[in-house]
Amino acid sequence: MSDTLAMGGYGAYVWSSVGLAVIVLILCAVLALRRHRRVLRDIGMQLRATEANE
Amino acid sequence: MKELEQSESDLIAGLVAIIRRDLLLAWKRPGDAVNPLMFYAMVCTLFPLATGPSAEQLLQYGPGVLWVAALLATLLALNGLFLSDYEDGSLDQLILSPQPLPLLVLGKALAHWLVTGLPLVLMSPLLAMTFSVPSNVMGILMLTLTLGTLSLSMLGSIGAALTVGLNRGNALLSLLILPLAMPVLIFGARTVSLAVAGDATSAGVYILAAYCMFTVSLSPFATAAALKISNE
Amino acid sequence: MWTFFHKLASPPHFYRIAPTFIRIFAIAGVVLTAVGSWNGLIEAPIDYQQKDAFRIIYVHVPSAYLSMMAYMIMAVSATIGLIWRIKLSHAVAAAAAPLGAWFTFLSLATGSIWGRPMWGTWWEWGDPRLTSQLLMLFLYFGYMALRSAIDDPGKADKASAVLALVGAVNIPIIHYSVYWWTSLHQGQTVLAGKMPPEMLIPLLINILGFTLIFAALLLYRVRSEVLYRERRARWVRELVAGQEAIS
Amino acid sequence: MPANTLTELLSASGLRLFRGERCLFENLGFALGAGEMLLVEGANGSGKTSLLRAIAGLLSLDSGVIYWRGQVTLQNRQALCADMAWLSHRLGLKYDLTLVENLRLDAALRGLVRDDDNEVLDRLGLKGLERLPLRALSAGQQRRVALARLVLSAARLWLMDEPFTNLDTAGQLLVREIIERKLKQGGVCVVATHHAIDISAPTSRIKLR
Repeated sequence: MSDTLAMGGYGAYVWSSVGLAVIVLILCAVLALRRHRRVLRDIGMQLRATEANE
Repeated sequence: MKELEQSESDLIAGLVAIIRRDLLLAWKRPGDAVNPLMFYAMVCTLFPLATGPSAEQLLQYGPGVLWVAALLATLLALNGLFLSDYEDGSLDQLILSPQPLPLLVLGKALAHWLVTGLPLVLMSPLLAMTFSVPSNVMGILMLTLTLGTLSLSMLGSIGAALTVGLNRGNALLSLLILPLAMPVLIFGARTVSLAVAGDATSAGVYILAAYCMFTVSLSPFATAAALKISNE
Repeated sequence: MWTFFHKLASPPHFYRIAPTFIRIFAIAGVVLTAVGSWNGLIEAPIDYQQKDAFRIIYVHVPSAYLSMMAYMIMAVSATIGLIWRIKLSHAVAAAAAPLGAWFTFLSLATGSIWGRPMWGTWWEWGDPRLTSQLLMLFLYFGYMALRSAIDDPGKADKASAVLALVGAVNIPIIHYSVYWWTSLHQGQTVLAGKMPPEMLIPLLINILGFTLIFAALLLYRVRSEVLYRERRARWVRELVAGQEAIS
Repeated sequence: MPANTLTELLSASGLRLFRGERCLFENLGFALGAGEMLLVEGANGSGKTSLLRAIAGLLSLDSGVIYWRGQVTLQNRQALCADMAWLSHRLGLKYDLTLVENLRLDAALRGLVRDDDNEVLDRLGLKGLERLPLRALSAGQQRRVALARLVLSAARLWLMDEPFTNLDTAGQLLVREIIERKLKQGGVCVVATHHAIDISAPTSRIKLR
């Protein structure tokens, strides 16, 4: 098992690449989710403001 | 047939008129043309001061420095290409003129190159000399710079048109155009380096000439479209 | 045919049907990537030249491929938006840019990590793929900078569409010139020859998996983009009001 | 296409334009024949300029069609531009060039060869200023140069945005006179203004809020 992970000395490079890929993909997803939530929140606030002012 | 000839001569008259106008304007405001030239000279003189005066080293980096400086100077000069026309409303008149806008834009870019690009090309042997570039390379240097700065003027006019109404346009223009300008830089600087080393240069010159034709023929359409959008 | 496209491109319709696709793409993408990565990272045999370091390609190649793909999507949808004035396609272009930039960054970073054991340096100017990927990243930055610099959204859409189009025309030239430049340096190390199927198949699976994940992310971003652009429309107001009533 | 294309030169229907969040105009239409004028009225910021720019094709509308001589203007830009002259508060003149150089450029772009320049300059009170750079002229004189370009353009359709600003009473009278003359010659004028003007010609009005 540890041999597989070590990859003949290249383990650090390979696994850091894989880790980076996972991080970037998760980050993309998180950013997309956050943006969506922010858009929804902004529209909601705008909506309430116009309702309150009418 | 008669009609076609008529319209062709009209087109040429329009092109000549716009080039004439911009040359006249540059003549009345020489500072706009001189500033990029000074910038070019200064960047080229800064470099040896930063790296050290060894002639061998300077010859090795010289072509690259000349080209990078030319690229930056051209882009710097391009910022103002449409700015005054945009501010005083001339852009409206150009867009609404019966002449096709890509043609007028081509004329403006050509006039701009005549005012800023050509002097830069003419000055480059002087600066190249200080990098101890041998004199038999000057011809190739000027030829490639001519083709290169002309392509850059065309390419850069797209960026100038895209950023014309924006107050942060200055840095943006460079950011947009520099990656696109890479082929010119690569082929231009490499061809001059090859010439310095005494190798064959025709391939690089042909490619630069082809790229120049490519940008001259296509970029006015992109520039015209961008101008119409920016002027809305 | 046209009515189908127009119906698909109608924002409320798109907003309604997108989640189904997002879910399918995301799940299939994650599963495929897991399978491909397992096979590639653990099961596949060692490359006789590069030893285990070659396994980085299982993340590098898919992300490099998607960085190009994203620009293609951006340019094509920008063109469609420019010519046929379909609002949705501008939203697609706007959503594709940051994703493309992230995938370009990923391919750059993994390429650099791969280069470390291969060339002994983190950055090798002699490698044409790294260099042209870097330029690609700059192109994305330029696109996003232009878009954010223009206040009027309609103008931003159109201006950045022109830029995307100009970029798309120039990308092949940029790549070609970078390759020509590096061939004079002889620094190039290309992945050696043909791959045996037990290496290739996991790679293909990973490419497909990454693409599906990308598609899911893209659709999700387009969805929020559409929502924001249509914020004045009645359907959005009703939708937001309804969601707030629930929560 | 409108039914009576023979008499109508400039017509429009269903024009709609949003600027950001605000609707400037909606379902706007008009039809003008030879010798007719359209007066666009409204306060500053009401969309007068936008409407004019949209007619000229400088601004793209959200919806609506504009016809010039029975042809959709969007598809026949060249035909419209050849027949149209444009005057706005930004004059579109080069202040470093002389009066003659400015006028000559416009003539060259329009492919015109003219010899009655002097008569027009005389009428507009610009005689003797030909060799001066525009920078040296007063604001009113600069506006008159723009008017001279309009008169010399031989265009049938004039789009004028606030033609009365920066002019004294005599200048305003002059504008009125050249508009009336244009209309008598069978031209079409679209004028956006917040001034009250009385021009003796068939006039349609659009009020923007």
